[in-house]
Amino acid sequence: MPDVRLLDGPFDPNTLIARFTASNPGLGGVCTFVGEVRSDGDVEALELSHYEPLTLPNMRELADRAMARFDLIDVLVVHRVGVMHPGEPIVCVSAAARHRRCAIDAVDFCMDHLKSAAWFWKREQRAHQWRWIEPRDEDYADLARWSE
Amino acid sequence: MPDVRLLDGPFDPNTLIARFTASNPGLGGVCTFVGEVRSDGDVEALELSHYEPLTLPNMRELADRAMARFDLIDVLVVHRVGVMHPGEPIVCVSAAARHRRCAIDAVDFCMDHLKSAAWFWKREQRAHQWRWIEPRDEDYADLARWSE
Amino acid sequence: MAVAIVLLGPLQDLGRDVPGQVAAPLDWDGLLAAVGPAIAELLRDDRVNIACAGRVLADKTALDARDGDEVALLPPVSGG
Amino acid sequence: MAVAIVLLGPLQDLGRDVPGQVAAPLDWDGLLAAVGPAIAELLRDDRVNIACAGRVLADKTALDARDGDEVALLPPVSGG
Repeated sequence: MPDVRLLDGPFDPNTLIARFTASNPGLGGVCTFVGEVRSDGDVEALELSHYEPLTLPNMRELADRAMARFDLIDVLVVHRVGVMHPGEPIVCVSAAARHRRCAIDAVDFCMDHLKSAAWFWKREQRAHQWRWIEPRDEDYADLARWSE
Repeated sequence: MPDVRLLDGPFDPNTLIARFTASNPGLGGVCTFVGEVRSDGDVEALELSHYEPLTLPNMRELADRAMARFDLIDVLVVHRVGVMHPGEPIVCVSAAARHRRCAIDAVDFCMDHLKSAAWFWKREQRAHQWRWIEPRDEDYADLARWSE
Repeated sequence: MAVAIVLLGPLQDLGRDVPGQVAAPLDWDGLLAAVGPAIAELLRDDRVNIACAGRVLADKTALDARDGDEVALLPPVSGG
Repeated sequence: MAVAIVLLGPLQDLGRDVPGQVAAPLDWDGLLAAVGPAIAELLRDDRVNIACAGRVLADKTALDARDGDEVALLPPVSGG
Protein backbone atom coordinates (compact mmCIF):
# COMPACT_ATOMS: atom_id res chain seq x y z
CA MET A 1 0.00 0.00 0.00
CA PRO A 2 1.84 3.14 -1.19
CA ASP A 3 2.51 5.83 1.40
CA VAL A 4 2.29 9.20 -0.39
CA ARG A 5 2.64 12.51 1.43
CA LEU A 6 2.86 16.19 0.65
CA LEU A 7 4.38 18.01 3.63
CA ASP A 8 4.44 21.74 4.29
CA GLY A 9 7.00 21.54 7.11
CA PRO A 10 10.45 20.01 7.68
CA PHE A 11 10.71 16.20 7.84
CA ASP A 12 13.35 13.67 8.82
CA PRO A 13 13.85 11.15 5.97
CA ASN A 14 15.67 8.72 8.26
CA THR A 15 12.65 8.32 10.51
CA LEU A 16 10.41 7.69 7.50
CA ILE A 17 12.86 5.22 5.94
CA ALA A 18 13.41 3.31 9.19
CA ARG A 19 9.65 2.90 9.59
CA PHE A 20 9.20 1.94 5.93
CA THR A 21 11.97 -0.69 6.12
CA ALA A 22 10.72 -2.09 9.43
CA SER A 23 7.23 -2.53 7.99
CA ASN A 24 8.61 -4.71 5.18
CA PRO A 25 10.96 -7.21 6.90
CA GLY A 26 12.70 -9.96 4.96
CA LEU A 27 11.61 -8.38 1.72
CA GLY A 28 14.74 -8.45 -0.38
CA GLY A 29 15.89 -4.89 -0.92
CA VAL A 30 15.00 -1.27 -0.33
CA CYS A 31 16.29 1.56 -2.50
CA THR A 32 15.91 5.14 -1.31
CA PHE A 33 16.65 8.56 -2.71
CA VAL A 34 16.68 11.68 -0.57
CA GLY A 35 17.07 15.07 -2.24
CA GLU A 36 18.08 18.12 -0.25
CA VAL A 37 18.13 21.82 -0.97
CA ARG A 38 21.65 22.32 -2.26
CA SER A 39 24.02 24.79 -0.65
CA ASP A 40 24.54 26.43 -3.98
CA GLY A 41 26.65 29.54 -3.71
CA ASP A 42 24.41 32.29 -2.45
CA VAL A 43 21.03 30.51 -2.48
CA GLU A 44 19.27 31.64 0.68
CA ALA A 45 15.99 29.78 0.29
CA LEU A 46 13.90 27.75 -2.10
CA GLU A 47 10.13 27.80 -2.43
CA LEU A 48 8.11 25.01 -3.95
CA SER A 49 4.53 25.82 -4.77
CA HIS A 50 1.95 23.33 -5.96
CA TYR A 51 -1.69 23.09 -6.99
CA GLU A 52 -3.58 21.26 -4.28
CA PRO A 53 -6.34 19.67 -6.43
CA LEU A 54 -3.78 18.08 -8.76
CA THR A 55 -0.51 17.52 -6.91
CA LEU A 56 -1.33 14.81 -4.37
CA PRO A 57 -3.67 12.81 -6.66
CA ASN A 58 -0.93 12.92 -9.32
CA MET A 59 1.69 11.65 -6.83
CA ARG A 60 -0.64 8.82 -5.75
CA GLU A 61 -1.12 7.82 -9.37
CA LEU A 62 2.66 7.86 -9.86
CA ALA A 63 3.12 5.57 -6.83
CA ASP A 64 0.48 3.16 -8.17
CA ARG A 65 2.16 3.07 -11.58
CA ALA A 66 5.55 2.35 -9.98
CA MET A 67 4.03 -0.45 -7.85
CA ALA A 68 2.65 -2.17 -10.95
CA ARG A 69 5.49 -1.49 -13.37
CA PHE A 70 8.34 -2.60 -11.07
CA ASP A 71 6.54 -5.33 -9.11
CA LEU A 72 7.13 -3.53 -5.82
CA ILE A 73 6.22 -4.74 -2.38
CA ASP A 74 5.77 -1.17 -1.22
CA VAL A 75 6.67 2.40 -2.08
CA LEU A 76 7.02 5.65 -0.11
CA VAL A 77 6.80 9.03 -1.89
CA VAL A 78 7.21 12.13 0.26
CA HIS A 79 7.54 15.67 -1.08
CA ARG A 80 8.00 18.93 0.72
CA VAL A 81 6.30 22.18 -0.35
CA GLY A 82 6.70 25.75 0.93
CA VAL A 83 9.87 27.66 1.82
CA MET A 84 12.98 25.59 2.56
CA HIS A 85 16.62 26.33 3.34
CA PRO A 86 19.88 24.73 2.15
CA GLY A 87 20.40 21.30 3.69
CA GLU A 88 16.70 20.63 4.24
CA PRO A 89 15.21 17.52 2.59
CA ILE A 90 12.80 18.21 -0.30
CA VAL A 91 11.98 14.72 -1.47
CA CYS A 92 12.25 11.13 -0.26
CA VAL A 93 11.35 8.12 -2.39
CA SER A 94 11.79 4.58 -1.11
CA ALA A 95 10.93 1.36 -2.96
CA ALA A 96 10.90 -2.17 -1.56
CA ALA A 97 11.13 -5.11 -3.94
CA ARG A 98 12.22 -8.71 -3.99
CA HIS A 99 14.84 -7.88 -6.63
CA ARG A 100 17.27 -4.99 -6.35
CA ARG A 101 16.99 -3.90 -9.99
CA CYS A 102 13.25 -3.32 -9.57
CA ALA A 103 13.75 -1.27 -6.40
CA ILE A 104 16.50 0.87 -7.97
CA ASP A 105 14.61 1.41 -11.24
CA ALA A 106 11.41 2.33 -9.37
CA VAL A 107 13.21 5.08 -7.45
CA ASP A 108 14.78 6.37 -10.67
CA PHE A 109 11.35 6.36 -12.37
CA CYS A 110 9.59 8.17 -9.50
CA MET A 111 12.32 10.81 -9.23
CA ASP A 112 12.27 11.55 -12.96
CA HIS A 113 8.50 12.02 -12.82
CA LEU A 114 8.57 14.15 -9.67
CA LYS A 115 11.20 16.34 -11.33
CA SER A 116 9.40 17.04 -14.55
CA ALA A 117 5.89 15.63 -14.55
CA ALA A 118 4.53 16.57 -11.13
CA TRP A 119 2.71 19.79 -10.32
CA PHE A 120 5.47 21.72 -8.59
CA TRP A 121 6.94 25.13 -9.33
CA LYS A 122 10.23 26.17 -7.83
CA ARG A 123 11.77 29.53 -7.12
CA GLU A 124 15.06 30.46 -5.49
CA GLN A 125 16.02 33.38 -3.30
CA ARG A 126 19.47 34.92 -3.85
CA ALA A 127 20.46 38.29 -2.42
CA HIS A 128 16.88 38.71 -1.13
CA GLN A 129 15.51 38.36 -4.70
CA TRP A 130 13.17 35.54 -5.68
CA ARG A 131 13.62 34.05 -9.15
CA TRP A 132 11.54 31.28 -10.78
CA ILE A 133 13.45 28.20 -11.94
CA GLU A 134 12.88 27.02 -15.50
CA PRO A 135 12.59 23.29 -16.16
CA ARG A 136 15.86 21.84 -17.48
CA ASP A 137 16.03 20.06 -20.85
CA GLU A 138 17.98 17.34 -19.05
CA ASP A 139 14.93 16.60 -16.90
CA TYR A 140 12.72 16.15 -19.96
CA ALA A 141 15.33 13.81 -21.45
CA ASP A 142 15.40 11.78 -18.22
CA LEU A 143 11.63 11.48 -18.29
CA ALA A 144 11.55 10.39 -21.93
CA ARG A 145 13.51 7.24 -21.01
CA TRP A 146 10.38 5.78 -19.42
CA SER A 147 7.91 6.26 -22.26
CA GLU A 148 6.65 3.00 -23.67
CA MET B 1 36.58 9.77 1.27
CA PRO B 2 34.86 6.40 0.73
CA ASP B 3 33.77 4.50 3.84
CA VAL B 4 34.16 0.77 3.09
CA ARG B 5 33.49 -1.91 5.68
CA LEU B 6 33.32 -5.68 5.91
CA LEU B 7 31.36 -6.66 9.04
CA ASP B 8 31.12 -10.07 10.68
CA GLY B 9 28.20 -9.15 12.95
CA PRO B 10 24.73 -7.59 12.59
CA PHE B 11 24.52 -3.90 11.66
CA ASP B 12 21.83 -1.24 11.52
CA PRO B 13 21.79 0.40 8.06
CA ASN B 14 19.70 3.32 9.30
CA THR B 15 22.38 4.37 11.77
CA LEU B 16 25.04 4.22 9.05
CA ILE B 17 22.89 6.10 6.54
CA ALA B 18 21.91 8.81 9.04
CA ARG B 19 25.60 9.39 9.84
CA PHE B 20 26.57 9.34 6.15
CA THR B 21 23.86 11.85 5.23
CA ALA B 22 24.65 14.12 8.18
CA SER B 23 28.32 14.21 7.18
CA ASN B 24 27.39 15.52 3.71
CA PRO B 25 24.88 18.34 4.31
CA GLY B 26 23.49 20.43 1.48
CA LEU B 27 24.99 18.05 -1.01
CA GLY B 28 22.18 17.49 -3.47
CA GLY B 29 21.05 13.90 -3.19
CA VAL B 30 21.80 10.60 -1.51
CA CYS B 31 20.77 7.26 -2.99
CA THR B 32 20.91 4.16 -0.81
CA PHE B 33 20.30 0.48 -1.33
CA VAL B 34 19.91 -1.95 1.56
CA GLY B 35 19.70 -5.68 0.86
CA GLU B 36 18.35 -8.07 3.44
CA VAL B 37 18.32 -11.84 3.77
CA ARG B 38 15.01 -12.76 2.18
CA SER B 39 12.39 -14.74 4.07
CA ASP B 40 12.31 -17.22 1.24
CA GLY B 41 10.11 -20.19 2.07
CA ASP B 42 12.10 -22.46 4.35
CA VAL B 43 15.47 -20.67 4.31
CA GLU B 44 16.77 -20.85 7.87
CA ALA B 45 20.10 -19.12 7.44
CA LEU B 46 22.55 -17.78 4.91
CA GLU B 47 26.33 -17.83 5.15
CA LEU B 48 28.59 -15.53 3.22
CA SER B 49 32.26 -16.47 3.17
CA HIS B 50 35.01 -14.33 1.73
CA TYR B 51 38.77 -14.30 1.20
CA GLU B 52 40.28 -11.77 3.55
CA PRO B 53 43.36 -10.75 1.46
CA LEU B 54 41.18 -9.91 -1.55
CA THR B 55 37.69 -8.96 -0.43
CA LEU B 56 38.20 -5.64 1.37
CA PRO B 57 40.88 -4.29 -1.05
CA ASN B 58 38.54 -5.18 -3.93
CA MET B 59 35.61 -3.34 -2.27
CA ARG B 60 37.84 -0.29 -1.68
CA GLU B 61 38.84 -0.30 -5.34
CA LEU B 62 35.15 -0.54 -6.33
CA ALA B 63 34.33 2.48 -4.14
CA ASP B 64 37.19 4.48 -5.70
CA ARG B 65 36.00 3.59 -9.21
CA ALA B 66 32.43 4.66 -8.34
CA MET B 67 33.68 7.97 -6.89
CA ALA B 68 35.53 8.80 -10.11
CA ARG B 69 33.04 7.42 -12.63
CA PHE B 70 29.93 9.07 -11.15
CA ASP B 71 31.48 12.26 -9.78
CA LEU B 72 30.40 11.42 -6.25
CA ILE B 73 30.85 13.55 -3.18
CA ASP B 74 31.06 10.45 -1.02
CA VAL B 75 30.22 6.76 -1.00
CA LEU B 76 29.52 4.17 1.71
CA VAL B 77 29.92 0.45 0.98
CA VAL B 78 29.16 -1.97 3.82
CA HIS B 79 28.93 -5.74 3.46
CA ARG B 80 28.17 -8.40 6.02
CA VAL B 81 29.93 -11.79 6.12
CA GLY B 82 29.28 -14.87 8.26
CA VAL B 83 26.00 -16.54 9.18
CA MET B 84 22.84 -14.40 8.87
CA HIS B 85 19.12 -14.97 9.31
CA PRO B 86 16.08 -13.81 7.30
CA GLY B 87 15.42 -10.11 7.74
CA GLU B 88 19.04 -9.24 8.61
CA PRO B 89 20.80 -6.69 6.39
CA ILE B 90 23.58 -8.08 4.17
CA VAL B 91 24.63 -5.03 2.21
CA CYS B 92 24.26 -1.26 2.34
CA VAL B 93 25.51 1.08 -0.39
CA SER B 94 24.96 4.83 -0.20
CA ALA B 95 26.14 7.44 -2.71
CA ALA B 96 26.04 11.21 -2.34
CA ALA B 97 26.21 13.38 -5.45
CA ARG B 98 25.18 16.81 -6.64
CA HIS B 99 22.97 15.23 -9.29
CA ARG B 100 20.47 12.48 -8.58
CA ARG B 101 21.23 10.45 -11.71
CA CYS B 102 24.87 10.08 -10.61
CA ALA B 103 23.88 8.97 -7.10
CA ILE B 104 21.35 6.42 -8.41
CA ASP B 105 23.68 5.05 -11.10
CA ALA B 106 26.55 4.73 -8.62
CA VAL B 107 24.44 2.59 -6.29
CA ASP B 108 23.32 0.45 -9.23
CA PHE B 109 26.96 0.04 -10.36
CA CYS B 110 28.25 -0.88 -6.89
CA MET B 111 25.44 -3.39 -6.29
CA ASP B 112 26.01 -5.13 -9.63
CA HIS B 113 29.71 -5.47 -8.85
CA LEU B 114 29.16 -6.65 -5.28
CA LYS B 115 26.75 -9.27 -6.61
CA SER B 116 28.98 -10.80 -9.23
CA ALA B 117 32.47 -9.37 -9.12
CA ALA B 118 33.31 -9.31 -5.41
CA TRP B 119 34.95 -12.15 -3.49
CA PHE B 120 31.93 -13.57 -1.71
CA TRP B 121 30.51 -17.09 -1.70
CA LYS B 122 27.02 -17.75 -0.44
CA ARG B 123 25.33 -20.82 0.94
CA GLU B 124 21.83 -21.34 2.27
CA GLN B 125 20.50 -23.57 5.01
CA ARG B 126 17.13 -25.24 4.42
CA ALA B 127 15.86 -28.13 6.56
CA HIS B 128 19.20 -28.11 8.40
CA GLN B 129 21.08 -28.71 5.12
CA TRP B 130 23.61 -26.23 3.72
CA ARG B 131 23.68 -25.74 -0.05
CA TRP B 132 26.03 -23.48 -2.04
CA ILE B 133 24.37 -20.88 -4.26
CA GLU B 134 25.45 -20.71 -7.89
CA PRO B 135 25.91 -17.31 -9.50
CA ARG B 136 22.88 -16.34 -11.62
CA ASP B 137 23.22 -15.56 -15.33
CA GLU B 138 21.09 -12.48 -14.64
CA ASP B 139 23.82 -11.12 -12.36
CA TYR B 140 26.45 -11.48 -15.10
CA ALA B 141 24.12 -9.69 -17.52
CA ASP B 142 23.64 -6.86 -15.00
CA LEU B 143 27.39 -6.50 -14.62
CA ALA B 144 27.98 -6.44 -18.38
CA ARG B 145 25.97 -3.20 -18.61
CA TRP B 146 28.90 -1.29 -17.08
CA SER B 147 31.71 -2.50 -19.33
CA GLU B 148 33.25 0.26 -21.37
CA MET C 1 -22.51 33.24 -11.07
CA ALA C 2 -18.73 32.90 -11.25
CA VAL C 3 -15.69 30.91 -12.34
CA ALA C 4 -12.50 31.26 -10.26
CA ILE C 5 -9.17 31.75 -12.05
CA VAL C 6 -5.98 30.58 -10.32
CA LEU C 7 -2.47 31.26 -11.63
CA LEU C 8 0.37 28.95 -10.65
CA GLY C 9 4.15 29.32 -10.50
CA PRO C 10 5.69 32.15 -12.55
CA LEU C 11 2.26 33.07 -13.94
CA GLN C 12 1.40 34.42 -10.46
CA ASP C 13 3.90 37.23 -10.88
CA LEU C 14 2.98 37.97 -14.48
CA GLY C 15 -0.75 37.88 -13.94
CA ARG C 16 -1.28 40.23 -11.03
CA ASP C 17 -4.00 42.04 -12.96
CA VAL C 18 -5.95 38.92 -13.85
CA PRO C 19 -9.31 38.93 -12.04
CA GLY C 20 -9.78 36.16 -9.44
CA GLN C 21 -13.35 35.59 -10.62
CA VAL C 22 -15.10 35.97 -13.96
CA ALA C 23 -18.66 35.36 -15.05
CA ALA C 24 -19.76 31.80 -15.86
CA PRO C 25 -19.74 30.09 -18.27
CA LEU C 26 -16.15 30.54 -19.47
CA ASP C 27 -14.74 29.12 -22.70
CA TRP C 28 -11.26 29.39 -24.30
CA ASP C 29 -11.94 32.71 -26.02
CA GLY C 30 -13.52 34.09 -22.87
CA LEU C 31 -10.46 33.05 -20.86
CA LEU C 32 -8.03 34.67 -23.32
CA ALA C 33 -10.06 37.88 -23.14
CA ALA C 34 -10.24 37.78 -19.32
CA VAL C 35 -6.51 37.35 -18.68
CA GLY C 36 -5.30 40.10 -21.01
CA PRO C 37 -2.98 39.88 -24.03
CA ALA C 38 0.33 39.08 -22.24
CA ILE C 39 -0.99 36.06 -20.34
CA ALA C 40 -3.13 35.04 -23.33
CA GLU C 41 0.04 34.80 -25.41
CA LEU C 42 1.64 32.51 -22.80
CA LEU C 43 -1.47 30.31 -22.60
CA ARG C 44 -1.10 29.50 -26.31
CA ASP C 45 2.29 27.81 -25.55
CA ASP C 46 1.89 23.99 -25.74
CA ARG C 47 3.80 23.57 -22.48
CA VAL C 48 1.18 25.57 -20.56
CA ASN C 49 -1.73 23.45 -19.32
CA ILE C 50 -5.16 24.36 -18.07
CA ALA C 51 -7.11 22.49 -15.42
CA CYS C 52 -10.84 22.92 -14.89
CA ALA C 53 -12.57 21.63 -11.77
CA GLY C 54 -9.46 19.67 -10.76
CA ARG C 55 -8.83 17.99 -14.12
CA VAL C 56 -6.14 18.85 -16.63
CA LEU C 57 -7.71 19.42 -20.06
CA ALA C 58 -6.38 17.28 -22.89
CA ASP C 59 -7.48 20.04 -25.27
CA LYS C 60 -7.40 23.37 -23.47
CA THR C 61 -9.25 25.16 -26.29
CA ALA C 62 -12.25 22.97 -25.36
CA LEU C 63 -12.51 24.75 -21.98
CA ASP C 64 -16.09 24.87 -20.76
CA ALA C 65 -16.09 26.14 -17.15
CA ARG C 66 -19.40 26.38 -15.32
CA ASP C 67 -20.54 28.23 -12.25
CA GLY C 68 -18.42 27.29 -9.24
CA ASP C 69 -15.59 25.75 -11.29
CA GLU C 70 -11.97 26.68 -10.67
CA VAL C 71 -9.80 27.22 -13.75
CA ALA C 72 -6.07 26.80 -13.07
CA LEU C 73 -3.38 28.11 -15.41
CA LEU C 74 -0.39 25.73 -15.16
CA PRO C 75 2.98 26.79 -16.61
CA PRO C 76 5.78 24.24 -17.19
CA VAL C 77 6.67 22.54 -13.90
CA SER C 78 10.12 22.62 -12.27
CA GLY C 79 9.76 20.32 -9.30
CA GLY C 80 11.76 17.99 -7.06
CA MET D 1 59.72 -24.80 3.08
CA ALA D 2 56.02 -24.58 2.31
CA VAL D 3 53.21 -23.01 0.30
CA ALA D 4 49.75 -22.84 1.93
CA ILE D 5 46.70 -23.88 -0.13
CA VAL D 6 43.33 -22.34 0.73
CA LEU D 7 40.03 -23.43 -0.83
CA LEU D 8 37.12 -20.99 -0.96
CA GLY D 9 33.35 -21.38 -1.25
CA PRO D 10 32.06 -24.68 -2.63
CA LEU D 11 35.64 -25.89 -3.21
CA GLN D 12 35.96 -26.23 0.58
CA ASP D 13 33.50 -29.10 0.63
CA LEU D 14 34.91 -30.78 -2.47
CA GLY D 15 38.54 -30.46 -1.44
CA ARG D 16 38.56 -31.90 2.06
CA ASP D 17 41.49 -34.13 1.13
CA VAL D 18 43.63 -31.33 -0.31
CA PRO D 19 46.68 -30.76 1.91
CA GLY D 20 46.82 -27.38 3.65
CA GLN D 21 50.52 -27.09 2.88
CA VAL D 22 52.73 -28.33 0.08
CA ALA D 23 56.43 -27.98 -0.63
CA ALA D 24 57.69 -24.76 -2.23
CA PRO D 25 58.08 -23.77 -4.99
CA LEU D 26 54.67 -24.59 -6.51
CA ASP D 27 53.77 -24.15 -10.17
CA TRP D 28 50.55 -24.93 -12.11
CA ASP D 29 51.41 -28.59 -12.74
CA GLY D 30 52.49 -29.00 -9.13
CA LEU D 31 49.19 -27.51 -7.97
CA LEU D 32 47.11 -29.81 -10.19
CA ALA D 33 49.02 -32.81 -8.84
CA ALA D 34 48.67 -31.64 -5.22
CA VAL D 35 44.89 -31.12 -5.26
CA GLY D 36 43.97 -34.45 -6.91
CA PRO D 37 42.12 -35.11 -10.16
CA ALA D 38 38.60 -33.91 -9.14
CA ILE D 39 39.69 -30.45 -7.99
CA ALA D 40 42.27 -30.26 -10.82
CA GLU D 41 39.44 -30.69 -13.30
CA LEU D 42 37.52 -27.78 -11.68
CA LEU D 43 40.61 -25.54 -11.67
CA ARG D 44 40.77 -25.80 -15.47
CA ASP D 45 37.36 -24.03 -15.68
CA ASP D 46 37.86 -20.44 -16.87
CA ARG D 47 35.52 -19.15 -14.18
CA VAL D 48 37.80 -20.47 -11.42
CA ASN D 49 40.53 -18.05 -10.40
CA ILE D 50 43.74 -18.49 -8.48
CA ALA D 51 45.33 -15.92 -6.20
CA CYS D 52 48.93 -16.12 -5.05
CA ALA D 53 50.21 -13.97 -2.20
CA GLY D 54 47.03 -11.86 -2.21
CA ARG D 55 46.93 -11.19 -5.97
CA VAL D 56 44.59 -12.78 -8.49
CA LEU D 57 46.62 -14.24 -11.36
CA ALA D 58 45.75 -13.01 -14.85
CA ASP D 59 47.14 -16.31 -16.18
CA LYS D 60 46.74 -19.00 -13.56
CA THR D 61 48.93 -21.46 -15.46
CA ALA D 62 51.81 -19.04 -14.77
CA LEU D 63 51.56 -19.81 -11.02
CA ASP D 64 54.93 -19.53 -9.31
CA ALA D 65 54.38 -19.74 -5.55
CA ARG D 66 57.38 -19.41 -3.27
CA ASP D 67 58.04 -20.31 0.32
CA GLY D 68 55.53 -18.59 2.63
CA ASP D 69 53.05 -17.76 -0.15
CA GLU D 70 49.36 -18.56 0.18
CA VAL D 71 47.66 -19.96 -2.93
CA ALA D 72 43.86 -19.44 -2.92
CA LEU D 73 41.50 -21.40 -5.18
CA LEU D 74 38.57 -19.11 -6.01
CA PRO D 75 35.42 -20.60 -7.58
CA PRO D 76 32.79 -18.36 -9.24
CA VAL D 77 31.47 -15.85 -6.71
CA SER D 78 27.82 -15.56 -5.62
CA GLY D 79 27.79 -12.53 -3.39
CA GLY D 80 25.55 -9.73 -2.16
